[in-house]
Amino acid sequence: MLEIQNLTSGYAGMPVLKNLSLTVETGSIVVVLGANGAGKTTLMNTISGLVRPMSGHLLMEGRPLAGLAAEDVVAAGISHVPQGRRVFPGLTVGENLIVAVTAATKRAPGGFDQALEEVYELFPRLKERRNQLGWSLSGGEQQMLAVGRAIVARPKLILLDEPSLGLAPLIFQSMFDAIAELNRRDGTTFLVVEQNAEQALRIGHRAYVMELGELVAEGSTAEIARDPAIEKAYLGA
Amino acid sequence: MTMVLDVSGVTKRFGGLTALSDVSFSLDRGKILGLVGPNGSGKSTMLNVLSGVYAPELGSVTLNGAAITGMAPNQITRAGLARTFQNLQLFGGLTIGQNVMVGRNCRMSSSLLGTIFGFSSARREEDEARETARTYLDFVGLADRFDDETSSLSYGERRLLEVARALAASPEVLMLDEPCAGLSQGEADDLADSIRQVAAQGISVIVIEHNMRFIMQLVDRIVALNFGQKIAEGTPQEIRANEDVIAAYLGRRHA
Amino acid sequence: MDTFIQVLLAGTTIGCIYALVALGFTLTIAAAGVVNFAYAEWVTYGGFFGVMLVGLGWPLWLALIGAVVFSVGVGYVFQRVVFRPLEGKHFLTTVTATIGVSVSMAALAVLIWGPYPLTLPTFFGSGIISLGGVSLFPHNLLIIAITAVLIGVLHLGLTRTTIGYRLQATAQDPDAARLMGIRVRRMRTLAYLFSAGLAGLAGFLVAPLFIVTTTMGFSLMLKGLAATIVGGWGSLKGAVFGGLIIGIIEALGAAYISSEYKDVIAFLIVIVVLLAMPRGLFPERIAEKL
Amino acid sequence: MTGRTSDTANNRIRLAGLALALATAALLPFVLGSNYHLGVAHQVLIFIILASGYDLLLGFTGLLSFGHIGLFAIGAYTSAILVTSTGAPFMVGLIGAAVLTGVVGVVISIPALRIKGHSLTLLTLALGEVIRVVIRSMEWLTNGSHGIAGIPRPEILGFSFRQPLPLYYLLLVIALLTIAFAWKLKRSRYGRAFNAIRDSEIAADVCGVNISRMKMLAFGLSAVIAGIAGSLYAHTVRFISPEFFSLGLTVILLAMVLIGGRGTIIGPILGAILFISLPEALRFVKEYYLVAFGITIWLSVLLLPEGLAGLPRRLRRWMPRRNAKEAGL
Amino acid sequence: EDINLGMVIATTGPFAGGEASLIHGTRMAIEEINAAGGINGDNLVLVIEDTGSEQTGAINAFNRIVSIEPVAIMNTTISGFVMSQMGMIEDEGIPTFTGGASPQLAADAKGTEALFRVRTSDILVAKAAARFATENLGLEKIAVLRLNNEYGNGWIRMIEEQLAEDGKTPVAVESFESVDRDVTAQILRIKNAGTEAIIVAGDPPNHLVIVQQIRQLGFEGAVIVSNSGVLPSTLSAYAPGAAEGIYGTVDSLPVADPAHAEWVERYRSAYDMDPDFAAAEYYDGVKMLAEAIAKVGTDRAALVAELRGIDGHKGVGTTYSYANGGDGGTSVAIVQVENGGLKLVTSVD
Ligand SMILES: Nc1ncnc2c1ncn2[C@@H]1O[C@H](COP(=O)(O)OP(=O)(O)OP(=O)(O)O)[C@@H](O)[C@H]1O
Ligand SMILES: Nc1ncnc2c1ncn2[C@@H]1O[C@H](COP(=O)(O)OP(=O)(O)OP(=O)(O)O)[C@@H](O)[C@H]1O
Ligand SMILES: [Mg+2]
Ligand SMILES: [Mg+2]
Repeated sequence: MLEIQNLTSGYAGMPVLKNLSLTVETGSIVVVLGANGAGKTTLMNTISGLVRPMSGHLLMEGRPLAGLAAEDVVAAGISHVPQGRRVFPGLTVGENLIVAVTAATKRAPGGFDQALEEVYELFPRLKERRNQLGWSLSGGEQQMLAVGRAIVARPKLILLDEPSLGLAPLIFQSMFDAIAELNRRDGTTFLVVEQNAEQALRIGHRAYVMELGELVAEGSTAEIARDPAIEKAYLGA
Repeated sequence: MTMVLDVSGVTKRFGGLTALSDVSFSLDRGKILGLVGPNGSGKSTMLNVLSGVYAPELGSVTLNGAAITGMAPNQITRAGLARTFQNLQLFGGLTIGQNVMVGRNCRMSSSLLGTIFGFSSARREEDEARETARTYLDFVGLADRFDDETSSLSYGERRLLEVARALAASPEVLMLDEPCAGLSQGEADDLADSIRQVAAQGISVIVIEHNMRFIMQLVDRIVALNFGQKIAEGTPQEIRANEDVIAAYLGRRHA
Repeated sequence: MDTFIQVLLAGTTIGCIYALVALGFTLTIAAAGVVNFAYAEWVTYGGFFGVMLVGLGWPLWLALIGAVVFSVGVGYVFQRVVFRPLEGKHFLTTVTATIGVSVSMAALAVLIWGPYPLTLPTFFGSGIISLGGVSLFPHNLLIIAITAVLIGVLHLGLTRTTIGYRLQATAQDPDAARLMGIRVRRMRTLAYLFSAGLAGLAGFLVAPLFIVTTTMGFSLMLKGLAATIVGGWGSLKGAVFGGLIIGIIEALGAAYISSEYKDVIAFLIVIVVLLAMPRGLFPERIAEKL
Repeated sequence: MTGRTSDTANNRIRLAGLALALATAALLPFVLGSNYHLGVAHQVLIFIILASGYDLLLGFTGLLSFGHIGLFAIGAYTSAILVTSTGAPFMVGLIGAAVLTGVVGVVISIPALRIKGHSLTLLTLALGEVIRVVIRSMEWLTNGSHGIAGIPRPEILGFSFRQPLPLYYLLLVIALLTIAFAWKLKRSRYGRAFNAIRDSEIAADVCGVNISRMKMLAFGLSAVIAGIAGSLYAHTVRFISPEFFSLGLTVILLAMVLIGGRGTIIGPILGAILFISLPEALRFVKEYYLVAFGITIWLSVLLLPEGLAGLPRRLRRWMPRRNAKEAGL
Repeated sequence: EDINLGMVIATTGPFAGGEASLIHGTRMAIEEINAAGGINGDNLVLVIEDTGSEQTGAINAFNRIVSIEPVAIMNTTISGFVMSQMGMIEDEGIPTFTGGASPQLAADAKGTEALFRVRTSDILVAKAAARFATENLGLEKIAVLRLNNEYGNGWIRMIEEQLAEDGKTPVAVESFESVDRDVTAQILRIKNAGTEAIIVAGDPPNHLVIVQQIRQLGFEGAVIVSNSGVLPSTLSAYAPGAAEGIYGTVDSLPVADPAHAEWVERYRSAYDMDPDFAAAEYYDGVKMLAEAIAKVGTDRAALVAELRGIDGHKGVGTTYSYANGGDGGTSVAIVQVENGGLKLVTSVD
């Protein structure tokens, strides 16, 4: 689905990602691991068009993404849940979800109503807080809303940047279960950046490990989880 | 064992929503208390009540036996309670060192005239504040960034700067809201060590965190909230085994 | 009683003008956080465009359309050279730039249209309708009607569609808005152009009452600013009510208390309103979550 | 260690710059001897004082006030009335102006503690206009819209500053004192507290900064300075009337500080110099000078969004990149 | 050798329109003088500086002009600006002509010896307006609607003084701000007071608005507007017919004086527009100055002394007196708008 070849990207002329290549197969869940500052967020932002690549190719279903504005990337079927949640503070939970509606949502069976139901089922807390303004939500509630907005959009590919941040353990588990479920049922593809490697590797199919803007390891999640170096660095002793 | 902080019967409502209802607990000198609970259970709200940002509808908070409910945040800080924020609140226009020195402000007393005309007492106090700031920046590992802009810090470093700023107020109680968010497990372990050192100096700590590994290894006691109510209190072992906490918060896997 | 109705009518007319101005002024705030001090000149130029086109022999209605179109053009130029380069900067930075441009525009207006006060005819000549002891001025009624229609259209547009939410989302977090697929730049351009069009319309409509001078826009913009804040920063509904309230208070104050102190009265009422409702009638709903 | 040495190098550059600026200011009258140039310089100095004080609110504390010209007016009228109708010496007028505006500033700050953000701007705008209209209406005291004429030039301990040259030095000294005050303040715990309030009021509060007291102090201090500037204005121009202290002047004052760079010491100075002297310097383009002036403002904002004070930082940011590029090649 | 004549006037900003004709009047005089061989062979050269319609601009422009050492200065008509230059005029002792009509500018009020008014003081004009209403029109109930500034306040003071002579007071006194564009409330208050004549004092845009609203609100009595309400540029901007029948004050009207009428013809052919009377008065100012220079040379003190001696000098604009506390122009005329033009009703000298 997503094909990244020799991507170099960064800020103000200084590259963060160096010549990075990565593939996301249709219908798979791909996990990206890496230390703080490795460039994971930069990778996600480059895919979604918030950061302009300096060189290299980004192909979504064979069509180039590089140079597209963020809003056009969304139209191509990619939803990005950014690090730091970024819910709209002055809109209610419901309005935040309405704003995230895309053409794909409307076309899908059941349309927006169905999609909304799904989000509320996954995060009942959001349903309770339906009419509450974004800013006043607790940190975890905001995180749920951010993920909910991506689900409502019904994209082909969802980019999740540290979705577990600030989530309580139970919610966190049910979210990962839901990701697996969405993937199985609708065939939605996921690219997930996560500090909590253990959980991510549990649901993922493939994993990449980044260090200082470059890939240092890749393989099936099972292989990666077994790799002693990885285990030491990301899973904790 | 002396009790430093006593929270009794605190209730806080937002419109029709009761974010905290009748919550009580206490904290002893030099102890570390964990505050856990599902998202939206009222943990941050509790911190906001303790630090004076929100006034509770009911209940009282005493610090060393003196009531602090209804006091302005700056008075509470002067009384000995300092905190960090879940959503970072740094002073972006100040350097890293100055951020920490603002934290020291509540322990400074020189007059306006004294600082403008450079009275020796005022200068001494300013030097002392700078030294204190350096000490605490050193403590969180940011000493060499004293004159840098805050914007040059990574997310994790910013959290540490907030800790240094809170410590500069020489608090009796330090309150941390999700200090590990965005940190890797290794960094979280380092932070836990630092917090233990703080506690060893006799400062009591309240910490909110969803990182169970961090919490369980660090704290002396845990208070668990759900829907604004206290559902359990005890040692980490007791909490880990508590059925209510498992059902509401931890899930089976963590138990 | 006649006097009261007559004064109320005059206050409502002026209030509608303030509301119209405040609406355009607020639109850029609501959509992009842009406080546009050159709005004064946008309004002034609307009047001047009208005078110029009528001077060229265009019929009045065509001149009205022309003035609005020209104003939209001015808005487009602004979007390219003033607003876009400063996207994402602090709102005071844009304020400074617009102050600069407005100084230039005001000076340029004198060079183009000369220093003398100019006027436009109304659609209805100088005829009046007498209703009992009250005189109705057709042009004033037109202003009230147009304001009402515009407010209605905007209200429907913003509440019956999701555009209103998208506009708010754009203003609150442009990057996140783009991640939702919202065409941020298009939204903003739309807001700028609409705002400029409103300015041109206001400038044209008030020209027969206000006399087109290079300073005519400044006081109107200040009233728009006041209306925006009294109504609630960035709230379109607030801008309308704020404008109406200020206009009516001024008129009633002048009629029943003192014309010398009418501005003080209006300002004192503003102060009282702010003390009672520090964030305006329709407050911006955002605060900080800690 | 290298950091230390480059710091001292920086300080040395800064000291040299300061010395140069002082020398220029002291010798300026001998370069531009005419009364016209001195007259412009008088205005520049008065506005440096006013803008520096305004920046304590706007730049230091993040409070956008539109009523500052009202305080300036109160200062001017207090001094003018004291001196012309009671025959008090200039110093009494000056101090009276400072004290009264200080008190008014603190009183204004009381509602300002409750009201934040844009509403504060409107509140202060309303207060400023009320001040102006009240001055205009109190004919028995202020001579109403006719203004007060015949205000004498300053005289201190028998020494007259009637001539433009001595007056220049008097204004220069007071401007330097104001700047030194702002500079000291910025580096003190008070300055830090002001900045903290600007950046995050709630965090400042939680850090132990007494928000109410600090806001009152900021309003009071900037009002005192406005009062001093007002007094100096009255005694320099020798005529004041309510019309001068209009909202347009407020906008100019705001633009001055913003163009210069808010929250910096040098910003208001550069802003005042630019705003007063540039239109004069542009007189050669005749009736186009205002057009040119506005375009200059716009361009400078485009190039230096943080204000003229941001120029050195901009240059520094451009330099290493160019170096890096050269090194890369 | 050339003699510099300075001029401090608004060429930009809101006052530029009102002051443009003064430059023409001044220029006309200079051209005539130079064409006739100059003053003792020296040509007059006009140097203009712009006030930008602002007080600080007026101060700077004045200082700038002073630095070229002009023989005299033709100054702005905005009284407030002149007041703010007063200290400098006094310091320099430079002969300065102004069209400012404010009573404050009189040498025996707050003005200075070196300042010469080339117009009729508002003391005379405003009183003439009031007297016209009471004596000529025989009306009892006079109301005043005035701009809330130095100008408007000067008018109300003088009108009250004049009415007091007959033991009267205005039945209503209302004010407006210069940016106000709706005076319904004020007019209704005036109307409800049973007013028979309204005297309006304001700037040109104010008159355009007020005259129209007075009629729309059905006030049937007499309307007397201050000078700026009947300037040629204002007259042409009234809505068709709106100003018909209103009275206005002018210092002088050409039809009353053949010399003035002849001058107007020359002005028209030179600038292709109608002059207002103040242009003629600035013309007179330059002429009086030239005569004085021819007599006593360019020494400032001598010039001031010479000009202060003028008594009953008849110019094209009006008759001037500076001797014995004389305060410039002495004539006032009341005119009426008829078919869009002005008709002399009465004149006071
Ligand atoms: N806006 C920016 N401008 C300049 N440099 C940036 C910017 N954002 C990030 N960087 C730098 O790019 C590098 C990679 O940052 P990135 O945010 O991609 O890391 P990450 O892997 O997502 O880390 P984390 O786990 O902390 O989220 C870091 O060195 C960071 O300092
Ligand atoms: N200012 C506010 N206005 C309205 N509701 C609020 C406000 N602050 C918090 N709430 C609500 O109160 C509840 C408690 O919020 P709080 O932030 O204390 O949760 P929390 O326990 O810290 O959660 P998390 O772990 O997600 O940070 C939440 O449901 C939140 O939506
Ligand atoms: Mg990241
Ligand atoms: Mg929380």
